[in-house]
Amino acid sequence: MSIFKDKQYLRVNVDKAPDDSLWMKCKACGELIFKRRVRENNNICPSCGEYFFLTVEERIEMLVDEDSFDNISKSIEAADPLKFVDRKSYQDRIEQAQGVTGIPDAIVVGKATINSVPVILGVMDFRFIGGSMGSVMGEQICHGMETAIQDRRPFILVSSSGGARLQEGLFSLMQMAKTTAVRAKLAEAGLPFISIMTYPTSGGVQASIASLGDVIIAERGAMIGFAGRRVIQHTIAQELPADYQTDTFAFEHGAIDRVVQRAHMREELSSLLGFFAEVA
Amino acid sequence: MSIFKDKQYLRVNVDKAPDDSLWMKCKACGELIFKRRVRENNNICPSCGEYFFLTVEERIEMLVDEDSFDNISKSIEAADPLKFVDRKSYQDRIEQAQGVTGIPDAIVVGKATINSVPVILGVMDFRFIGGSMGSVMGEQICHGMETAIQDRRPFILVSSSGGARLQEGLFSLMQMAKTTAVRAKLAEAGLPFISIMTYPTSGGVQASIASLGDVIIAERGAMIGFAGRRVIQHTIAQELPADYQTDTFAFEHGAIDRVVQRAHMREELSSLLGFFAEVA
Amino acid sequence: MSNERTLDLLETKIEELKQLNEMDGMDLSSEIAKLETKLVELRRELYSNLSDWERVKIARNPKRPYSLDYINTIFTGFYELHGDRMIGDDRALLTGLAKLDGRTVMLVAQQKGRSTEENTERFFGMTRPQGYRKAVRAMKLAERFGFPVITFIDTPGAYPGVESEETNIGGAIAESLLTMSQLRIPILSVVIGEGGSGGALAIGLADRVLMLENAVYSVITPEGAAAILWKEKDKSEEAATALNLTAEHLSELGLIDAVIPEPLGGAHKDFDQTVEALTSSLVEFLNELQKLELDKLLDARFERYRSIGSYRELGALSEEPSSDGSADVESAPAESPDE
Amino acid sequence: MSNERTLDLLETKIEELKQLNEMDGMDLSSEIAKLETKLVELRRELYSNLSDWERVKIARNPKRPYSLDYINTIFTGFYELHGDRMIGDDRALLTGLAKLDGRTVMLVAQQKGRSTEENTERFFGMTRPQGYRKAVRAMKLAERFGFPVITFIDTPGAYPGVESEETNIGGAIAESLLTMSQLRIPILSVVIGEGGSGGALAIGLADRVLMLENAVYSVITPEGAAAILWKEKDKSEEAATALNLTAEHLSELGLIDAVIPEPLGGAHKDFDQTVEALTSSLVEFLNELQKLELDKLLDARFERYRSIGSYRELGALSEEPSSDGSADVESAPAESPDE
Ligand SMILES: [Zn+2]
Ligand SMILES: [Zn+2]
Repeated sequence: MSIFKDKQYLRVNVDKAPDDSLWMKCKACGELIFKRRVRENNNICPSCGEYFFLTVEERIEMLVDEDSFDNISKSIEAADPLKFVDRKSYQDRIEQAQGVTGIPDAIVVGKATINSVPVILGVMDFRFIGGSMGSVMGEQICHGMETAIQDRRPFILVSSSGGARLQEGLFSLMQMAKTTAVRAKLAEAGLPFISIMTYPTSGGVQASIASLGDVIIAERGAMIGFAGRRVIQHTIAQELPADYQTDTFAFEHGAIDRVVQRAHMREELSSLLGFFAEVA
Repeated sequence: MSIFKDKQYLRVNVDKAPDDSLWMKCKACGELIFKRRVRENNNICPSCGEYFFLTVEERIEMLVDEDSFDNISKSIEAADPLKFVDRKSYQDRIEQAQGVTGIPDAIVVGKATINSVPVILGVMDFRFIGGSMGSVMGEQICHGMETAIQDRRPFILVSSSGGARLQEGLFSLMQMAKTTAVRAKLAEAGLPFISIMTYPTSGGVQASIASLGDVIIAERGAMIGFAGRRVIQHTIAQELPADYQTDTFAFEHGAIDRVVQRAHMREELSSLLGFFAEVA
Repeated sequence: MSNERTLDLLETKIEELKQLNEMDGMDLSSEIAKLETKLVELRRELYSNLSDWERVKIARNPKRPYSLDYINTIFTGFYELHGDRMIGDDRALLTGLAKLDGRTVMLVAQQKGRSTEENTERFFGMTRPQGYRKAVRAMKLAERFGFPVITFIDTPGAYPGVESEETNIGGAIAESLLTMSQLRIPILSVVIGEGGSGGALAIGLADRVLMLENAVYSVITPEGAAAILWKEKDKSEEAATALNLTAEHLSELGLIDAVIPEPLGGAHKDFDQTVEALTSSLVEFLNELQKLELDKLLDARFERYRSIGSYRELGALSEEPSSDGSADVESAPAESPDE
Repeated sequence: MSNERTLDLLETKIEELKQLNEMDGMDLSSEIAKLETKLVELRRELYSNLSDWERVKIARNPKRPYSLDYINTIFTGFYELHGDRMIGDDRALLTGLAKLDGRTVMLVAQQKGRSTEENTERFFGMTRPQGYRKAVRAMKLAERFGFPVITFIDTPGAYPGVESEETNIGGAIAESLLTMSQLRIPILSVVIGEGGSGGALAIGLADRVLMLENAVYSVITPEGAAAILWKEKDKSEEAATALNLTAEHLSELGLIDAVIPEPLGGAHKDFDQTVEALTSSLVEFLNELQKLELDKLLDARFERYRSIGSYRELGALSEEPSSDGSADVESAPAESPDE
């Protein structure tokens, strides 16, 4: 994983099974597709257009100038303050997620350039316990914004999260307040914050930092909303519209600025950053 | 008219026909009622509860401590900048309205106390060309707010207006901007502005100063809205709900803080002013 | 006097003659040149005597350039920002970032539609509360980053209707005015077509207010004034005159800062020329505003609006009241209650 | 151990004995006194060993005092302010001015209903976007006049549903958090019953956060956690314990500032006593906050939230990963997407 090459210590040392299958089956259309073609197509099914999750590395590669990413994530991991055990211990979940993703928690932040414009970029990984925001993610987001203030760079956050990290109880809820408080400092410093919402951006992440972008851009196919469909149906047994919480729904109801295809996101950011050249 | 006793020069000198009829017919229920009983009942029909217009003097009398009102209105009247003539000249309309109402334009502002709390109070008179806001009203409202700033008193405005004074063209429209600009100064000075909406508060008055109260109180029976029913029906031929633009409609849609009966308005203001005692 | 239609026909004929001239090799050049001179004269005669009512019609001409036509020509890289973050995204009022002469500006622009479909989407250019709230959001964003705001005004008025009242259109307009009166960056407004009452002013509380030559800006439409004041719909022409709603009148009255010339017959007759005039005005006024210290800018903006109005000392006119004593005082507000 | 119902029965019997004692002139005083002592002992035994899940049930007990009960007792002259100026007036979140100990404060309070009718009106205490936007309006008003803000938290959560999402509930919560993080006046929050996730925190970003002894505050309901993490609904009790959602636990974890004692059995058992304890806490903390210089207050508020969280240096635990190498990583977010 080249993006982490300079900070190996940030990676958890696991042996990943070699990726020996050349083919994959699209979960949307069922088509058997050649993996490399999917990857070349920004992890979008070449047959039906379904968006697959991106790893942090893939996402970063897609957005920033080649080799420009410098991982500045703090060297921290979850501390399990509640000694939380459900069917499995939180500690085990963390270690498994680290093993699968190769990163210490559900987010990586770094310095990079986009079309030569220096930025601070944070990227979440949904595969890490649903991209949930616990103390580590909260701290990394704040660290990213504070570095942005220090270096006078725009801050970009790519969200992919189901919400709060339940296993940290109220500590995780408080990350909404924490990231918001630091976001206010970013605003006071006159630096732009571009929030990118991908599939899914919901719960506590959507109800705090992700919704506080100066500009909010949804990736095509994003799911955006506060409460999950199940929660809603259990709580109030309401009939939900077909387009509920889709990118289109959020756009039509004024919650986001734009919807952009994955392949155009880099260009989009580049255009947008151009307006802030005098500011940052 | 006792409230104007100290500033006779503000009154237009007209001979009003003596009010020789002791009885009136309620336009709502058709009942013949004894005028004095209506007056004692705050100009509300004792039979059906219909609210009749109050003159500026009656309104002031109803709201402030006895003999406390000091008319500070600037000694100005409309200048007819467009030499506007429709079926009648604007000049004539002004003079007629002055004759009927005994005041120079559709508003009077003054100093007063309410339950011993010093305030600045502005009161519109719908009988004066529909309470429309032209240059004079704009200036008087600003003068009122500036006096409030100078004396550190709360500002209270009782609106009763169909909107802009058409005969002054864009001058009247600009009073929306003018009153808003001075309202911002009042906020900067940390002084409260209580907006009272009565029947009707609409058009340019509702879309500017009247909607900018720190607290907005509607008098029971008020009509509150931007566009008149006729305008809406002519423009878009839409079916309008029965409660359209009533006090209840505005309340339920979150546009105002409270709805208060005429008889309780003075008490209401007194309660509310109590919270600002340390401020003003 | 010739009317617009016959002049357009003459222009077509001249074009046909030119083609003939090229095809057949016969030399009509001098005749054509004379016809062209004549056409210009006739046009000038026609358009230099436009009545106010005719200007209203030009201002509403569907061929007239709309906000996006200017935005896409004068500015580069228009990056539209959508949504009020609360209810929806009004398509009759657009906001977005763009570059003008190298600097970033925030555009707030009312946009009419041309096709029936587009007009349905854009509510015929009538702004709804979500439009004004989007404008407020955009202006505050601009303020945070020091981007000047340029607004393009072109609306018959705010959208009247149940939906608008349910979401407090009056309050939304008032909030926009309040925001603009306190905004700590330069604001420049241009009326490019119809400046329809409060719905227009809502994005027009600016440091400088410009108007295209054939734009109109009024407290009420002539038709509305005719209906309310004259009680006769066909008095619209008279009302248009009485309202002093043209750029020229408003400039004379000191209510706007500059009139941007249009080609004879209106902006659509020569879009490039219009764009050129508008661009240089925008750049000039923006340069002027950006040179001012912020405090001075805000003081001047306040003074501008604080002092607006026309009134006189009470009794200054020493006439006797001409009142006949009758109590026939009509209510004649812009939006008069329904009784 | 005795349960609540039998103790309530015993209490009734004692009351009956007292009446008998008065009526018949026989002297049961000493027996009654003994019974009363016993009752207190049994109550203490019962309630001092409350499980976290039992606390959840007390926090949700419909007899428990709600915001208005406290507001009308502790404060004087509650003057409710209604409406978000945009969409509506949420009855599950109330705002208004009131006096506490002579000073004006702004109250922002979540309010549940008791009757079915009231619960319909108040959406069972679930706040909608118009509630949070009203809160923002009220807090900004308070800021203009220097009134401290006191919030009462008592909600199962923000109202989930189509209407809420259509008006951007997530954005409304985020805006409320942003407003509170910048508000230039003291903010004091009390969780009086249920502190339900983001819907509670939305009005809980404060300088001091208090909890009544039997209130709970959690990222998710025990039932929700059981369903998502245990995949078994009847693990709610276990989940309640795991979540550390009681005042006592949260105080130990340093996440709240004070626990306000309740009478044995809960606030409803002795309302006056609860009011007394709450009042003195409110006054004490408010006095403390109002003594601080504004800049220090804001710095401290920032530091409080900036430093919140629990993590450790990577690799600090020198264990071997206990992972079995499988890729069975589940998604377990609060509101997990539907797949
Ligand atoms: Zn596929
Ligand atoms: Zn009657």
